[in-house]
Amino acid sequence: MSQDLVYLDYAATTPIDLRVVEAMQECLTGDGAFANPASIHIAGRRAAAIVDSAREQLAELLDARPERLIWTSGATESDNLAIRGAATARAHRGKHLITMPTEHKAVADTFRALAREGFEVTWLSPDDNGLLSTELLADAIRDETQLVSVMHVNNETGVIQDICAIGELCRSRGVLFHTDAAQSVGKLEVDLRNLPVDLLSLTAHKFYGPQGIGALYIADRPQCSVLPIMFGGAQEKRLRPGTLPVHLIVGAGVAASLAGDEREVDLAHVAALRDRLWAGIAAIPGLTRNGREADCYPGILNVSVAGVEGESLLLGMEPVCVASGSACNSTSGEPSYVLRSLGRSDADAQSAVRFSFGKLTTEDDIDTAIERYRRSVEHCRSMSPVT
Amino acid sequence: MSQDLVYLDYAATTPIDLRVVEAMQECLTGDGAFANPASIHIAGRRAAAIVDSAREQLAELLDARPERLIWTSGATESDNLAIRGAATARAHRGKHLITMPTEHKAVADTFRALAREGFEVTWLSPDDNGLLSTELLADAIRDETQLVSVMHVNNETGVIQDICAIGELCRSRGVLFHTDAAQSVGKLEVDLRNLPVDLLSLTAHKFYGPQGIGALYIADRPQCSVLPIMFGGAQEKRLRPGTLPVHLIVGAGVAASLAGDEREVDLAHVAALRDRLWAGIAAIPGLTRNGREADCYPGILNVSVAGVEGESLLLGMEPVCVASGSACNSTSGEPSYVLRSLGRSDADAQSAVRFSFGKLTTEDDIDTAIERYRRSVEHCRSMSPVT
Amino acid sequence: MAASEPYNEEVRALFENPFHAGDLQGVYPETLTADVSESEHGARLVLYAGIDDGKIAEIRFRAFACPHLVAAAEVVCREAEGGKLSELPTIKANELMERLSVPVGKTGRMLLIEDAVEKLHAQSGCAG
Amino acid sequence: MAASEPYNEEVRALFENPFHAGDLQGVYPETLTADVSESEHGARLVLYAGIDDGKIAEIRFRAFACPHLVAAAEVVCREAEGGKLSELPTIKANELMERLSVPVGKTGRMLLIEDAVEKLHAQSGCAG
Ligand SMILES: Cc1ncc(COP(=O)(O)O)c(C=O)c1O
Ligand SMILES: Cc1ncc(COP(=O)(O)O)c(C=O)c1O
Repeated sequence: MSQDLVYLDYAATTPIDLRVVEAMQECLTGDGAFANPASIHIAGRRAAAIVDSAREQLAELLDARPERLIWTSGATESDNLAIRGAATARAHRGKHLITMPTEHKAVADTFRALAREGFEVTWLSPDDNGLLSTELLADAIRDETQLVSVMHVNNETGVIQDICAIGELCRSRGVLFHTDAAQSVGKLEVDLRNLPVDLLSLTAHKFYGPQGIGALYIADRPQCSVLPIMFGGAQEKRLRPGTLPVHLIVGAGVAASLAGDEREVDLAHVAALRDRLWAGIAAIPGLTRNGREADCYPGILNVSVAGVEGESLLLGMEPVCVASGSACNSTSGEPSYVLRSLGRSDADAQSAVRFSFGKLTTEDDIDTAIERYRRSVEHCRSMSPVT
Repeated sequence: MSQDLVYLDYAATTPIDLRVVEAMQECLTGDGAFANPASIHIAGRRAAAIVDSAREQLAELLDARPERLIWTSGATESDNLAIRGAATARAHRGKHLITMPTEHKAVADTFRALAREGFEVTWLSPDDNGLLSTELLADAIRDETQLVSVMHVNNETGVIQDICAIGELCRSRGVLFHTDAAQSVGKLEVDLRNLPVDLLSLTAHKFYGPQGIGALYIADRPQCSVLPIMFGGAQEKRLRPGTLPVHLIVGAGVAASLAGDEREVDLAHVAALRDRLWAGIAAIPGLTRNGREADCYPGILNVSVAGVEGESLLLGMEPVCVASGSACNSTSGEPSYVLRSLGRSDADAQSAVRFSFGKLTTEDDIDTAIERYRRSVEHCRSMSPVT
Repeated sequence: MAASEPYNEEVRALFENPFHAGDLQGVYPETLTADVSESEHGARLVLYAGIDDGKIAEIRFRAFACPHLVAAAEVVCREAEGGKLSELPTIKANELMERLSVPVGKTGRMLLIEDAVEKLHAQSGCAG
Repeated sequence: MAASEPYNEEVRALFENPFHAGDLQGVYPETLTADVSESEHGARLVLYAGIDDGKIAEIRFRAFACPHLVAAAEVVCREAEGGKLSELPTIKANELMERLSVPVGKTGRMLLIEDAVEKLHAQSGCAG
């Protein structure tokens, strides 16, 4: 894609697939396709038909029924709607909620807000490998517990939670289960016909679709009631008001359909790149891998290195674009909670680099990254008083 | 734009300007421009620079400072954030709020939700011309009043409220003033250096920008505190979390900049079309104009016709695409409150047709619309028992 | 969201060519009128029947109604004309709704068809 | 949101070529070391000065620090080398921050520069 950059920050946002751009372009300039899908005239109905077929494409990727999908502006909104919406809808039954401190901020901060409003939130820490123990969860669930939220793939480390086992446990205890699948949809298999998931958040820009469009899946079970968090119209089953952004929905639909077709090939591609990257840097003294290979989505490789300052490390790697921890935390400078929960010291956590890549990444990109990473570690170490 | 359609529903959503599409396209496929603007690497900084300059373009259109603009997913979200955010931030001072029943659902439904949560809402009816009397407003403001929300241009009739006078009154009484300017920004002058507005909502797809992106302006006054309605990250001054959709923001910026350059010409163009349309249909017996010409934005012409059923009228007008009342109400079938407040009977209100047009509309489009409208009225009347 | 296509082909054709809309053209021994309406949406349907020897020699309708109800009225007229007045009540709103793909939300309005036919019938003196 | 360009040209140049990073190369009558650190971000800065006749004959630094602090340390070394130890304290963190366009959020960290210089100074016996 680029002449001067090596973009290895796919977990923050992926480049958009050119086939997706083409479909969006057609929609933007097409005859009436741009209209408001809520309008009853011909143009509106054309737009509505386009939205319906995009919803079907996404539903097919997830093996869900199209009418169970609500379009939102992204996973952040989906997380807020799912968690606040379900918590408030079930508040009369009980106000106890369960999540993990290693969740994305869109989940964790929503729970923090609910905690300030009188909900009780239990934060379950992961084990040393970043995984949630189902025994721990089973013990934490009480009669008043209404909702459990555990993400599918962690955005910093790629660690994959066993959402099937977690969902089964929740279902057996009559508790709703939400999962933030922003990092897994379109990359790993997410089959909602078989997964006991009640609410699932996703966002298109993590799988080569456009930014600004996501969805919330709501299972067709009477328990799954959700109250809206925004008001103003009958769109999206009265749960999410606002003019539907047709071209974004088209883009999300095409991205979903491509992901369905190409997921297996992409997965093999990123696994090979990940192995090449690891082979190229593993020998660096003091290097630690954050997240066991067997537990992780292979498109993410997170490593820490002793005695090196993180911000300088990143500058030294330019023009290779990687994240230090979560992209969302990048400007805060706080060491990552996710990494500390894996047992890393603050110093190690702050030196963490998240390499994440995808279908446009080449072996050359990886080789450049290896070379730059090694050089930058060396440069930082040559200046370091910590030897 | 179209071969087979005559699109006269610009108030629901405008076609996107091809120059906007081009800029978005460049951003989507450009080198690193697609990145997450919150990322600190080169690609992220490029994206952030693009976002900054789009913010400046929008700020210039409004004569506001760029840092006072918060990107959102559209006017619906801006309305929700402004109203709920300001009401909750100021709830400790008082819980009385004022708005009008003729507001867009995104405003009215947000107030209804707040009313259910313990806020007291006063609904001020407009006068026979759809305008809010400032005396009425002055009488309604009490010591506990915290927020007044009155839209700039009404989406059904085009009636323009005197937001300058309303804002001055609010300011003199220490009350925040929010205006939903979704229908005016980019079309009429909205000069925030001179307008006493505290909070202003807008959405790009009403002025030839993309759907799915809007903004909230928050005046730089200590009174203007707003609490977030969604949680999950430091984006947009911690008021609006989520990855910023770069290509949409680029589109909104370019649309704003074009609107600034072309607004006067566009306004003259739509005024001429409106006059042509009115001249072509005014003689139809039983026709009423909803909203006085002098009070209205000229890109909207709303008319009712006695003895004709609205849905049949619209079908008979195909392939001319117009709205019956607000596009947002189109599927509900309820007669429009806005029109009833102008003194129309339910029967007249349900026969209302909103013609709305813009820079791509041609005289031919208008002539087709005149011909179709006349024909459809005749067809419906030929069947009608009400003679 | 709007259904992608609110009117099926038949509704469109009937709405565009409501041959039976308007007033009776002939003069008949007996003329019946059924005028029914529904307050919620202000819909109104009037059937005019020219009866000759127990047969519906001519039938016309007028409607202040949505396209579905207009189409349904036209169907009823086409099927009724020339037939016996006594056979009219077999026309059921739900059958028409299925045939014309009328959204369920319009059920109340569509019952006007049954009401009007029933009224014609009652007036003819052959009800019961 | 990230500032569009977090490092100015000078910071980049200094960071890429920190000629004064590392250990002292020469042997001097007097060698001073100032080792300062900051707990919040774990930043640490060490200055090594070879003193000869009240002059800083050679100065080197080591840093576990962000690029701004590294650049600042390099600036200090470049300016200090060859000068009098007694003149060192005129170097102020806020002046460096302006010159290197350091974000205000890093003020705490940047004060390490002043601390280190002060420590060198104090050790030389000429403080006060
Ligand atoms: C796990 C996870 N959840 C939620 C989000 C938020 O997605 P968005 O920014 O599209 O709202 C992200 C990415 O930023 C993510 O990685
Ligand atoms: C006056 C007014 N406010 C708010 C909105 C909502 O805008 P959006 O659908 O972009 O959120 C609209 C248009 O739908 C509008 O006309």
